Amino acid sequence: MKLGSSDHNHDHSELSDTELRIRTLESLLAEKGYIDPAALDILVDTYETRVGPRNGAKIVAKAWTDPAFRKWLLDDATAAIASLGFTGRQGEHMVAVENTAGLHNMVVCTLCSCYPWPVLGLPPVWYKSAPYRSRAVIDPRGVLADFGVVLPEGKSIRVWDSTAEIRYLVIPERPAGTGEMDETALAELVTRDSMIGTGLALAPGSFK
Amino acid sequence: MKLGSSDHNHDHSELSDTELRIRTLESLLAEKGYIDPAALDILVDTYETRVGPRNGAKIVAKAWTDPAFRKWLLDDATAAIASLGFTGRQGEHMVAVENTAGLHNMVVCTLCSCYPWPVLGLPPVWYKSAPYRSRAVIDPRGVLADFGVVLPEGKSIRVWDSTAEIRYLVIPERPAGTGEMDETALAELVTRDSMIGTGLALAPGSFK
Amino acid sequence: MNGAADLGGMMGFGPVMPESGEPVFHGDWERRVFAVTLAMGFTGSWNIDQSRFARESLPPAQYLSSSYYQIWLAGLEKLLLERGLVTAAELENGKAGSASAEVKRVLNAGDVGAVLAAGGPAERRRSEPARYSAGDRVVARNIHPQTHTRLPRYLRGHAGVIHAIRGAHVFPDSNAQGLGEDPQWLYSVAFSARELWGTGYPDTDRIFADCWEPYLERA
Amino acid sequence: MNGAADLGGMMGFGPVMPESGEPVFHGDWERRVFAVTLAMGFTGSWNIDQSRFARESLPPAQYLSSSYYQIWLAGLEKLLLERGLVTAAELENGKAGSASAEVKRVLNAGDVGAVLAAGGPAERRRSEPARYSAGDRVVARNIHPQTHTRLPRYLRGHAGVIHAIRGAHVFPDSNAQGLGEDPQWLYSVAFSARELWGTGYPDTDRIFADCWEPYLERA
Repeated sequence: MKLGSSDHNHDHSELSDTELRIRTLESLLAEKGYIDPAALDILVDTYETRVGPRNGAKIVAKAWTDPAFRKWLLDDATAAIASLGFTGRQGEHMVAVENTAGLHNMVVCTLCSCYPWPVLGLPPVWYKSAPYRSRAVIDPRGVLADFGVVLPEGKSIRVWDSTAEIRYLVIPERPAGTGEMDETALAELVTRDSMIGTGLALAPGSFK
Repeated sequence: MKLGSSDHNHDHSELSDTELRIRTLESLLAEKGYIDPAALDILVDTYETRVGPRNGAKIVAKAWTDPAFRKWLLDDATAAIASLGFTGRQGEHMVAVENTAGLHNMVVCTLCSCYPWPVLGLPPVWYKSAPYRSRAVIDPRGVLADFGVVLPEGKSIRVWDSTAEIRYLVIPERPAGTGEMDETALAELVTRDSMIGTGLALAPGSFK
Repeated sequence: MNGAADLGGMMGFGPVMPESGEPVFHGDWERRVFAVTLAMGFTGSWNIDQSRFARESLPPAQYLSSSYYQIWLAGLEKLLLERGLVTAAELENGKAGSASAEVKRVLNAGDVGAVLAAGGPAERRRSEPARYSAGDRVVARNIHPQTHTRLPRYLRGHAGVIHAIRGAHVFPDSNAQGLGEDPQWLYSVAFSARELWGTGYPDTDRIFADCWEPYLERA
Repeated sequence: MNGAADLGGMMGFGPVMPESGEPVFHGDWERRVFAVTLAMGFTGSWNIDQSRFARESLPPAQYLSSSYYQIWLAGLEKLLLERGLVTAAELENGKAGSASAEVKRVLNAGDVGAVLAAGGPAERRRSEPARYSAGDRVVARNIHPQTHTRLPRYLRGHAGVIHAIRGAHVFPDSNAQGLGEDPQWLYSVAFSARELWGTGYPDTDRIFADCWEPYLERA
């Protein structure tokens, strides 16, 4: 998909050129001794299969059920998140922002694609695309409408533009009717989009 | 040439697509009775062979030699220019700006390609391109350097961004050593770029 | 709109490179795009501000990757479709497949000279007097309409001085939306380069822009 | 720089459209671009701010017409050439034709886990105290460097309020030029939507950005 469009189709001839270029480049860099091909496989596997938004969902579910953890998360997200084992690249400096009855938070990186990898994995295509990056700061309610989200009248929006190495995690509101649910069940309600702020946590029973 | 680049080469396959589209469109619009093909030929001929910067050069040469005309041109350029027979589309509201020992004027249209057709003809490709439109207002001296023009230390720049239907004509400084030359000879020194402000009038003897 | 066409102050496009020879048109297709655009403009199916908006609202990647007359052609096709003058199927196969729409005028060969000479003046009468005079300090408003405007982004929020009054002119922000000409006083406003871009510019360098009264407020 | 990557507030890109399925990578080439970029970053031949600048300084038409990992690949090729790690001829034919350059480190398979877990913290010590405190009113400076900056264009010239101090962090404007990390105090600054974009926004909507001290002046 072109960065500057909403269309997810790739131009085929450009794609084959790109495929050839990266194959050529990888073998060249390996031949020159700059990279270890085996390391590349581990990098890919890490972010394709091991790190993802289930990490963030655990954090949110814990914050919903453990008031001391919630306070720690809001005071020092980096340490609180590290206590659950999520640390490292693109999550070195974490800040958690909490949705409330009167406040909705949404995260963007207008300048590139900054995103909290250890807790959410790699960002989806739309997060990195021009439609989202351009509109999130000037028309956040319009962006939410693209995601089917309409905020109640009178709710304020806070948009967090990730201009530095601080990475943001939204703590969505805990859905009503979840008083009896435990952390594991609650984590299932926490969608990735709800932790970016382009969605809300699911109502119980609404997920498959 | 892509609007967003300095490169004058066209992608060949895109070009054939464009050629086909305009041929198809022209015959369709003629069939539907919206256009008269003979009128198109006259439009093309007018701007390809009849209207061009020699008109502007005559105006400038007259301003250099006729103080009353110069004053009229600076006070009411539309009327002064019309008195020489140059009127009409994209020149309905003319303003002349005069270079002096202390001041250099340069014209741009950052938003599209506004340009004084009756006195300069259609704009050159670079005038309509992103490199010129983006830099003329933020780095006019850098743009002048691209044209090989270096202004004397201490000279001020005035950039005119053609945001409305006012069209601007720069009156370049009359070169030294031209005291004996008549209007016709002087007009030969007036380049198109000198009337946009990306060039200076030629020194006598320097043109062919 | 804050579109790709609003280029003032953007970077990364490389040097200005005049081409050798500088033909007025590059191939016959450019001649035809130019002339068809002018002739269709004469039909009165849209105004100049609507044709500018049709071009500047092209997707930014397309706008910057197209040549000038490719942009004109894409803008023209968009207007023809929007106004119902042609259908998508007609555009595709080049044959009329439906009745023609009514147009106000058709440009005949015999009228071209007179039409070009007449042009399309934008000056209008306005009964209210101009609010500002030469020398007044003003600020360009910080507006971000989704619709057409001729107030470039690089001027918004910045202070300048009224240099001259240009008369009352058709207001593009209204005209482009089909909301009427709504003539407004037009001013030449001088902005210092330092005010717009920061330090590093001679104190006396100025950027002048023509700004309609609704773009301005008193400083 | 005022480049195509500085997208905040631009218009014309269409709606946000999540794709179905949302694969992490779309084809093996994306996997390889991602991993090669990370592995080459580890060699220490450039810093993160330099790699961001390599991408954002691509020609705007190319930036907007490319997909995300095509931009990464183009940025990587540019850095490799600029640093002399490969030659244009080598890039072309994929075979080493010259001696390898010295690199500081090579990422071995056995170290990947530890390296990712360690990350690359940007917080540093700074002896001078922070100039601003939470609640202070500030204005984002109107700067337009040709070089890398993380102060988006849409904030420049606008007033905000210090929300929090984030510590002293590597200053990208310096680091991207290879002029050292020059740590500066980093602040979370709250800007009201009305201040940035004009009327038509709820009074309480805010845009927060992380701004280094040199981006700010007291209001």
